[in-house]
This record gives sequence, C-alpha cells and structure tokens, in this order.
Amino acid sequence: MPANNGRELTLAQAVREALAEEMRRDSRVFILGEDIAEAGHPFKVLTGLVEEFGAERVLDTPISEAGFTGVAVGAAMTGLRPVVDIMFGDFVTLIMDQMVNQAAKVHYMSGGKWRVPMVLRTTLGATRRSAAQHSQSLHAWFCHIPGLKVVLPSTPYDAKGLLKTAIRDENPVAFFEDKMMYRLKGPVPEEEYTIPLGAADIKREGTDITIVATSSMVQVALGAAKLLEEAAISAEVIDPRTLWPLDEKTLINSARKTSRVIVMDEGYGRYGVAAEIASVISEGAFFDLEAPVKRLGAMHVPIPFSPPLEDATVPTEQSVFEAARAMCG
Amino acid sequence: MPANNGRELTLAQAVREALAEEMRRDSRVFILGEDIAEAGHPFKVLTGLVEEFGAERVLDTPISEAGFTGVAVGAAMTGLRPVVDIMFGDFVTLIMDQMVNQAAKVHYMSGGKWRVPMVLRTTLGATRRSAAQHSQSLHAWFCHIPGLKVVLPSTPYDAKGLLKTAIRDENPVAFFEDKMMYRLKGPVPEEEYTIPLGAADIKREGTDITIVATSSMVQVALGAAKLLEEAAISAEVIDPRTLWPLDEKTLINSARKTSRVIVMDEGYGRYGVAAEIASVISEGAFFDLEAPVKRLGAMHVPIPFSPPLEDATVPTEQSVFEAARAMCG
Amino acid sequence: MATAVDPSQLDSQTGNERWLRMYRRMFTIRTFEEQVNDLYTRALMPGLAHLYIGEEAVAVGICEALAPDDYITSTHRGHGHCLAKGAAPDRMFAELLGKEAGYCKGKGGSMHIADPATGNLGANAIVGGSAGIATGAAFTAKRLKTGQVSVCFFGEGALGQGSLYEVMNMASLWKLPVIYVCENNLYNEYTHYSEVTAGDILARGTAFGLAGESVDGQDVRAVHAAARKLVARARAGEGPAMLLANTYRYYGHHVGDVSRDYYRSKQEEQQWKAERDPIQILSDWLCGQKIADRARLDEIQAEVKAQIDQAVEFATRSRYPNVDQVEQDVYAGE
Amino acid sequence: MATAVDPSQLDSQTGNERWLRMYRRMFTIRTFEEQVNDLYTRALMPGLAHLYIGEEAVAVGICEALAPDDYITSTHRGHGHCLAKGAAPDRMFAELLGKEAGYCKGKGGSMHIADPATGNLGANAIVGGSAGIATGAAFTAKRLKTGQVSVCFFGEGALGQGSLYEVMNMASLWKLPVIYVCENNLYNEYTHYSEVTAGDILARGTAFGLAGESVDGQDVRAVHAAARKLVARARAGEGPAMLLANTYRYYGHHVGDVSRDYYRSKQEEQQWKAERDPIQILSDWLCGQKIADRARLDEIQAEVKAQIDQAVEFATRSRYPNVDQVEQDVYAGE
Ligand SMILES: Cc1ncc(C[n+]2csc(CCOP(=O)(O)OP(=O)(O)O)c2C)c(N)n1
Ligand SMILES: Cc1ncc(C[n+]2csc(CCOP(=O)(O)OP(=O)(O)O)c2C)c(N)n1
Ligand SMILES: [Mg+2]
Ligand SMILES: [Mg+2]
Repeated sequence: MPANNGRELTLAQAVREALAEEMRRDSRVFILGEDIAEAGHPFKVLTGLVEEFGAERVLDTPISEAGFTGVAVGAAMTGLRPVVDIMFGDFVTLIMDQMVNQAAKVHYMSGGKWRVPMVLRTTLGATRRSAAQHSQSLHAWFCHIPGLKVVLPSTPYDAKGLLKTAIRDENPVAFFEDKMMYRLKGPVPEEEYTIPLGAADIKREGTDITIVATSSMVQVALGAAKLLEEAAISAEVIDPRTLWPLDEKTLINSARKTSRVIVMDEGYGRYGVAAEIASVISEGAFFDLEAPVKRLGAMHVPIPFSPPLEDATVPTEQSVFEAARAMCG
Repeated sequence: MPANNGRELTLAQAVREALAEEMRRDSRVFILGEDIAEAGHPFKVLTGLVEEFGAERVLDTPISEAGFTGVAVGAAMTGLRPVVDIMFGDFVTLIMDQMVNQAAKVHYMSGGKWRVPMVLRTTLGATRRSAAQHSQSLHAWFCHIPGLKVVLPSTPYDAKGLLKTAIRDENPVAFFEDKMMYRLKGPVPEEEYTIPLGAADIKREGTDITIVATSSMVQVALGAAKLLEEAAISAEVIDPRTLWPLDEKTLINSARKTSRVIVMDEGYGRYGVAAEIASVISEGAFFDLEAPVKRLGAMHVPIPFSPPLEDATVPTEQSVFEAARAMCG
Repeated sequence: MATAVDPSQLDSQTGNERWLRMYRRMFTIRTFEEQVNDLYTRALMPGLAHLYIGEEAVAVGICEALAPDDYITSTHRGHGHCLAKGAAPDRMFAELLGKEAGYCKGKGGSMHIADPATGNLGANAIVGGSAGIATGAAFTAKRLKTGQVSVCFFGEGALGQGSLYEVMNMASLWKLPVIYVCENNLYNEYTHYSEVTAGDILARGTAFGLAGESVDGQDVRAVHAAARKLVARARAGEGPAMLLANTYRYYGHHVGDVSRDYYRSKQEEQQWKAERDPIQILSDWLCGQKIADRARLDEIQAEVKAQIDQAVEFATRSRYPNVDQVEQDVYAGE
Repeated sequence: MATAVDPSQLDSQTGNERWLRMYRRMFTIRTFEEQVNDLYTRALMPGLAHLYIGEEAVAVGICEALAPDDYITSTHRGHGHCLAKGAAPDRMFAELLGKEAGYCKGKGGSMHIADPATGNLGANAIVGGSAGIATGAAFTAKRLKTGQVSVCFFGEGALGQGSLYEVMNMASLWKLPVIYVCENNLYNEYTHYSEVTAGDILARGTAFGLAGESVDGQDVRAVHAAARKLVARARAGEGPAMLLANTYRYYGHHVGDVSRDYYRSKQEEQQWKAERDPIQILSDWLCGQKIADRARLDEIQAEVKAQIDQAVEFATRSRYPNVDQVEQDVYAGE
C-alpha cells in the first residue's frame, strides 16, 4: 500500500474517485443507470460526476435493467467502456440473460474476436430494513459463470484500486459494493494505484485459525478477531477480494498454517460462495486441517423486514467469535 | 419401488405420464410454454397432451419467458397449479426475477398467507452440439435461493414419481430434465406412485468409494462403477435426486462408510452444486475421510460447439474411473 | 382511443353514500400517510416508506369500482392501494413497524403488504414486478369463471420494464379481465418521466390490442367513472385495458427525500397542492352539490383521525415477532 | 406510418450492377443453405441449422444499403444475414462443421457466426438477445460520431421479448442510428404468429417513437428502397426505425423439421414458392428490364455453385481445433 499521508475516504468516495479518475484517463469510459446523473444515485455514490463529465457520459436510463445492460454489452463490443449501475443487487435477476448468455460468452463464442470490456456495479448486503427484495447478496450466481470476473471489495482502499483495474479489464466484471459500507472510512492515498484481480489480502495475520471473509463480512471477521485475541486465540483474516479469479494459493497456505478455517460470506448460506471456498481449502489443505471448514453465511431464508428477525439472519462478531472458540477449544 | 411387470418407458414418456396423471387428477393443473400444444414441445415430451386436455390447459405462449412465468406465479397464487415449460435451461436467465424475487418470496413476505404452488420444468445438459446458449446446466442458481425446491431426476422412474410430487407441492419447484436422457429407457410400474422430495437414492451399493452424482452424471457414474468393479474397486453411487431439500444424512452416511467421495454434476464446475455437496460431506464425515472430496463438473468454460471441444467439457466414464482409481490407490 | 367519460352520467347509479365513502377513504389514506411520515421523522419506523399523498383519488376511484374479491397488485408506493382495497390501518401500521400483528407478521414491511381477505395480492418492491402476477390472477378468474377482475397498479416508471409488454400481449390474446393502471406522477424517483419515456404512453398499451383510456387522476369522480367502465368491460369478457391516470406525489420519492430542488421546483409542488388537490376537489364538489356540508366533512375527518391515532397506538404497543419466526414461512405446508 | 416506397425512384442511383450483385448474393445464400441441408441430411454436420431459404431478399436488400463498417446483429436463422454482410462461404461452412478455420474457430457454430471484419456483431441463439447489442453499437456510433448505422435483424417471434421494447425506448430517446428489422415469416417455430401476437406489429415500434415502415420482404427492390431511406435517416441523426418485412421460410424451423403438416399446409408452402419467390421475382424483373438475360443469370448461378462447392470442400477438408483450444478465449487479454 502506498503511503497515504493520513488521507481518509469513505467507501462511497473511493468508488467515486476511481470512476472519476478512469473517466478522466479514458474518454471511452461512461456510466449508465437509473437516477445517476443529477441525483447522483440514491446512495449518493455518484454525486458530482455528471457535473464534471456531462450527461453524455453519466447517463440516466429508463427503469430497464435488461435493456440498458444489453446496450452496454453492444457499446463495449464496439469501442466504449461502459460501467453499468444496477441500483440494488436484487435487480440483477433482470439482467442475467445479458450478463450470462451475452456478455460472458461473446468472446468465447466468437473464437476470441469480439471483446466485452464492461463493469457491472451493484450492491449487496442486508440489515437496512429493506426487506426481501432489496437486501440480497446474489454474487454467487456470477461466480458460477465462466467468462465473468467477480470483485467484492471490503475497504475504501481496495474498492478504489480494484474498480480501476476492473474498468481497465478486457472482460465483463461484476463489482459488488456493500450498501452498509458506503460510509465506512479508510486510508486512501493521493497517488494513483491499482490492485490486480486475483490477489487475496491478509487483513490480519494470525496463527490459530483462519477466517476467510468477503465484503461486509470482513469487518465482522476483524471484530471477531479482536474478541478472539482477548480469549488468547490468534485469528488470521483473509479477504479474497476477487472471487473469480480466486487466489486459491493464499487461502490454502493460510489454512495449512492455522489448520482451522471459517468461511464467511453474506450471500445465502446454501449453495453459496462459502461452499466453493471451503471446498478449495478442504481439497488443498486436507491433510493439515484439524477440523472441518466451517461456513457462516446468511440464513437460508428470504430477508425479513422486522428488525429483530433481520438481525438474526447474518453472522455477527459474537457468533463468529463463538464458532471460532468452539473450533479451537 | 412397486413391481413393474416389465413395463419400460423413456424419460420423456415418464414425464408426460406424470403430467397427464396429475392433470386428470386435478383440474387446476395446467401447462404453459412455447410450442407445447400441437407441436408437443420441440423435444416431443408433451405430445398428445393438448389432444386430451385441450388448448386451455396446454397453452402455447408467446416467446415471453419472463412474462408467462409471471402469469404462472399469479395463477398459482389464486388457485391454479401451473407447470411452466422453459424450452432450454439456458433461458432461465430471463425468468430469474419472477422465480426469485416473486415466486420464492411471496409466501415468506406475506407472512405465510399467499402460496405459490407451481413447477418450473426445464432442461440441462450439453453434448448436443448446440453451443454456448443451448447447453447450460444452471440449476445451481436455483439451489441457492430459499423458498425454491430443486429436483433433478436421473431415471424415468424417478422422473415420474418426483414430478408428481412436485406438482402436488405447495411451493415453487424447479425441475431439471437432461435433454440427452429423454430417450433413456427404464422400468416404470403401471400403478401410481410418488417419490418424496428430500430422499436420496442409492443407485448402486459399494464399499470403497462413494460417487455422488446428479441427473445425467448418474449414468456416467454407474458406467464408471462398472469399470471400477473390473479393477476390484467397489463404488457406491448415490443420486440426491433433489438438491433442495437435500438428504444430507444419506450422503454423509455413505461417505463415512466408504471414506472416499467423488461428487459429479453437469453444471459449471466452479461455485456449483458439487461445492455444496462436497462441503456438506466434508463437514459431516470429516473424521472418516481418507482423501479430500473430489469434485467433477463441467469445465469452467462456455460450452463450445465443435464436437471434439464440447466432448472435453464434461466428465466421462473413463475420467471418473481414473479419478476414482487414483483416490483408492 | 382515449375517450373522455362524463362522470356525471354515473352519479345516479353511485349515489351520495358512495361519494362520501370515497371521501372518507381518501382522507384515511392521507392521514395514514401523514402519520407514517411523522413516525419516520421521529425515528420510530424502521427502513423507509414511499408516500402516496396527492394520488389518493386514483386508488380510491378504482378500488371503489371493484368487488371485495377482485384482485389488486400494488407497488413500493402501496399504502394507498391497500387501504383503498379495504386494509385496516392498525394492521398496516403494525406491519410498517415490523410487528407480529402486521399483515405479514412483520416480515414484509411497507413495500410488501399483502392480504388475501381483501384480494390484495401484494405490494411489490420490484418496479413492474407484479404485472405478471396481476395477469395470472386474471387468468385464473377467466379459467375458473369466477367473474373476478384484476387490477395492476404501477407507476409510469414501470413503463421501462419490458415484461409489462409481454404480459399485456398475453392478456390481450387471451382476453383476460385485467386492467393495467399507470399512475403517472411525473417522476421515476428523481428523474422526470419525459427524460426516460419516448413516444406515447397510451399507445404502448393499444399497440398490444388493449383498450386505452386516460383520466385526470386528481378527480376521483373521473377516475371512478373510467374504472367502472373498464371493469364492466373486463368482467363481461371483453378483454384487458390500460388506464392512464395523471397525478402527482406531494412528498419526496420516499420519506427521506426532503431536498427536492434539484429535480423539481417548490412552485410546481405548490401549484398541484393548491389547484389540483384530490380531496379538495371532491370536497368542493360535495359541498357544491349539497351532498354534504363542511360540518359533515369535518365530522368524517375527526372520525378518521381518531381511528388512525388508535391504529398507531395499537401498532406501537404490539410486540415484535419472536426470533424463532425467522425460519418459518419459507416453505408452505411444512 | 407505413408509407409505401416506390423502388423505381432509386433505380437511377443504384444502377444495374447493384441489382446483379444482389441477385448473386441471394443466389449465394440459397445455394449455401441447400448445401447445409444436404450436409445435415448426410449426417456430415453436427447439431442443427435453421435455413433462411425464401427470405433472402430481406437480408440482401438491407445489407446492400449498408456500408462495410455498419453493424448488424443476427439470429439463430443467421446464415443469410452473415453472407449478405460479406461473410465468405468457406469460413462459414468451416464454422458450421466445427472446424478451426471457421469464423469462430469452431466454437460458435451455426447460431453464433460473428466477424468484426464485416461489422457482424454476431448471430444470437437467444430470441431477441441481440437487440441490446445492436442498440449499444448504435450508441457507440453516435457517441464517437463515426457515422455508422446498426441493424438488428430479428424474427417476429422476438416481438414476445420485452427487452426489445426497452431498447427501442432508449434508441428513441437518444436518437440512435439503429434499425430494427422484423422478419415476419409467419411462424415462431411451429406456432403461427397470429396465435401469439396481439395488436399491431408496427404500432409496437411507433408507440415508442420509432419511425415505422412495412415492406414486401419477397421483393428485394422494395426492401432495398425502404432500407436506403431508413439508413439515410438514421445516419443523418434523425433516429431509429422499425422495418417490418413480410416473408416466408420455405424449409422447416430447422433442418430436422421435415413433417410440417400439423402447423402449416403444403399448399401454403407451394404457393409462396411458386408466386412469391424472391429470386424469381428479381430474375423476372432483371430480364423484363433487359438488365440481364437468362444466359447472364445462368452464368452467375454457375459461378456461385462452383464457389459453394469449393467452400464445402475447404470446410470438409480442414481440421478440427486441438482439444487444448477448449480453455482458450474464455477471458480476453490472458
Ligand atoms: C426493477 C427495479 N428497478 C429499480 C428500482 C428502484 N426504484 C424504486 S421506485 C423507482 C422509481 C419508480 O417510479 P414509478 O414507477 O414512476 O413509481 P413512483 O415511485 O413514481 O410511484 C425505482 C427506480 C426497483 N425497485 N425495481
Ligand atoms: C429466449 C428464447 N426463447 C426460446 C427460444 C427457442 N426458439 C428458437 S427459435 C424460436 C422461434 C423464433 O421465431 P422467430 O423469432 O419468428 O424466428 P424464425 O425462426 O421464424 O426466423 C424459438 C422459440 C430461444 N432460442 N430463445
Ligand atoms: Mg412515478
Ligand atoms: Mg418467425
């Protein structure tokens, strides 16, 4: 990480800065989505961009997710670099054909001739009291599809560096931002930097147990690690940062070292991201594991509205702490 | 299994018979989809149904997958029992909003008041030289979503019994049929029977290694088991039959017995169904496993058209045989 | 296609009681929503809510043309539709607060009120997400010959969703008793509809063979007259229709949207409130026709306010669901 | 909206060479397709193919109005569009046989021919799946001021896909240089379009603000005239259009669909072939106008046949991709 001279940004600001820098650098980059121009997006992530880059490059669309994602695919094939904004991750249900049957396959089906350099930015994460259709984390679907890359940043620093790389990538990249993290602050240097896709980051070193966590779950894991420290358990926290490509080596090495692993992800627990990561680790570190890899995801229920119910659906520092202590006990 | 008096049906016939019986039993059941009436579906699975039940209950739709799936959700809520026909499993990309944000959540979001008893029938499977947009096996997406049930039959007998149960279920059920298996013949008794969702079936008993296989992969596993027998390795082949609910107990017990496990599924290998099954087994049989659970899925590539390339993307009897022998060696 | 309907033609059939009932309903919606805003502002309500104030005449004029067992589907801005179709304010508030006594046991919240007893198939937080459901309900009604009609309420933003046209096509082919009600309140969130909507709105329905009608959504009598006509038509098996109701929301897109200058002017808001208020328009007419005097209307207002106060009280006092509820209702019949 | 265009108006501009070139192209498509059918019947072709025979005038009339760098998107029934836009038959055949020399190295096959060199963004096996892509290409053209135009070919079955209307709306709002060409060959697979298509086809485009035009798809001169007009309009920045071309496919939905009695009569097929054949109509006109005589046309036919024979030969002889190709081209730039 370059020296940051104490500068701190929120995750929303980091995303905006990445977009602005890439739009300045490359006039082919543009953003399209709903209420993103003057409104700057309901989460205010894009405030100010239309003023700098104009309505031609920060484009308000109709509420036509499938349609404008398709337009982005065609624009990407013919020389532009679209960044598609899907307001809530729940609405990706509407764009799967364009992402999966078109964007992900165009390069392969054309024998490598056409390319689709586009970024899909959307959100994940619950606990905003937004109920079942505005709280999902559906990134596992994208991870399953060859031809797509999938990025889940967990800090402002990572968000900026990874988004810049995603925009420069020659392939369709799905980029998931946790809604609850938009206000999270963290160091972001003034100088330009990028972060390669496919490089996990060890957010905290430890020796007794490895906690692999994605996006929103990284902060929960770090909180749990502190609690564990008080209980004299040293937890290593690793953020894969990109789920495809997946940095299997870093995950497996850590598992070999600590011999115990918890995998956390905010998607639905069943048939989710944690299953793949757990499988990779179980395969790669089989002879070093002292206990089965434990998966902690969202409950296998639609996200309820009622606050006490919703809070029960996602892992917490306390629940991770307890799971980890039980494994190390 | 009831006595079958030697009667054999193809998988296509078994599906048709299940539909016809349920439509006779319950006048609320109807089918809708493209080219399913006079044409009887491009795969001829539905031949003869419109003649018996009329165009009101075997309904040709426009090429509007999202739209007619939505119509089915509303019809299911208000007293009918729709069976939605999506011609190729690849087109489920178009109906994810209706299946996931509507059908799967209506019961929960309404506090248990509205129900959505509907079946989505579609296909999976490659090697038909149909290329990347007509060869996918996308059932993993559905398994990930709470509120849905997911069925993958591997024999005519199972297809009939499971489909009848699916139609009688009070919930949205996704039912995936392997295109290449439509002509597969197998015993199907005359007498009525149903098969519960959530009960795995041991297709072949064995003691040295467990092969968990779904849909099309069951036949491949059984073929591999024969080859293994010649090499003096006794393979147990288990078909979970329904991926949600998942009969974890049967899978774990077999793994405990044999101590070695291969999981096969025709979906893309990464972040797929095999990861969940492997994780369930790794957790449940951890202390009994002699080797890491091995996953064998489709390659992580869009399905290519060219025959030699396409054939390389899916597991074969030979490749399973070799993997199993290596594990047991 | 957009023929004007003379509401006075219907007066004899509808009767004074009906107009007063509509007045009460509209005022109920408004008072309910003001309370929602208040609860939100006082940080007593979890999440967000989208207020229907200003648009009351649309929901009420249409639902008054429906039988109790006719179906509706609603939107993220759904309180008005639910109340107009007969929902009780106390259980609505309870739902908005995530309480067990709510219509959905607290699991749905503001955007997912559903109630089989009043034919409410559910509010829906996916823009355009309920068009299929409403069409499917009409399919059942036709197939089972129940005589029911289904109404799909949606904002003009849902004109951007292609699945709307897919189901309109099927409704038209199969002559289903469904009415697609487009509530054009001029804005998709923070964007004027004209920036994202090409061509002609009603033509989008008629191109698919639907009957099309457009109406002043601030005049409950006009809305009601058009609705009666289209409902009768649908019930008689003459097929689906699209009704375009021109209206306006007074508040923000949601309760938190308070600085609206960047997308619309205070003057525009003031003008609608002053000149086109649906409750004012109806009161003026009721008084002008001597169907009621100011005192009678004040009486109704007082009754409604008392009811709403009680409803808030009920909801505030009632309890949250037990945490073990979280895993229930995922699958039916289990 | 559907104004008739008099093709003779354009004759002076287009010239005789152009009509002869169109004749050659149409005959190339037909001969190509007959060979495809033959290869399939002799079990030499993997998978299936959807023949364009009978519809040649549409692709040729339109692509002749395009510049080499203008864009097209195509469908599952795409050979005609690809050839009309300039694809070479030998590499087409190679692709259909899954050979490495094919346009997509054998990875795409019949339904996915794509070729940047001829502006072919790709055939698409998802009905309606390329409407967004064609619109996006027009977006780029407008944004980069390249002057290119984009044509989206689709069968009338794609009218069932809602995303078509989503992108038409955007094309109209943003005045994009894109032309949506609806090839109405009367059937969606095995279902007559009238059973699944309500209302008025052209009105579905004009409702979204598109210019609309309808044309006899068997008359290449009529198609070409309409295309020239709409392409010029689009290139001049006047916005998108929908062109409805009425046509007919002579063969089955795909090569394996040989018993068609249950969905259409032999008589209907015969009548189209006898009375509305696009190649016959053009030959008659060419001879009638003395632009060519029968001998000249026979000469062209012989040349085309020889070229197609060579192309089949080339494809049959060329080799399959090596198996290690399977994991290449999944990600670009790697
Ligand atoms: C498919 C989908 N896309 C985007 C959103 C986010 N969103 C919620 S309301 C809204 C605007 C809706 O406008 P309109 O349909 O006119 O309804 P109004 O709010 O004006 O009543 C948007 C974009 C959503 N809920 N669903
Ligand atoms: C989204 C989708 N649904 C269904 C299909 C299966 N299918 C392939 S071609 C076809 C009919 C297409 O009819 P039309 O658009 O009129 O084209 P034509 O075949 O007549 O040229 C169908 C239903 C598909 N490929 N994609
Ligand atoms: Mg609106
Ligand atoms: Mg057709």
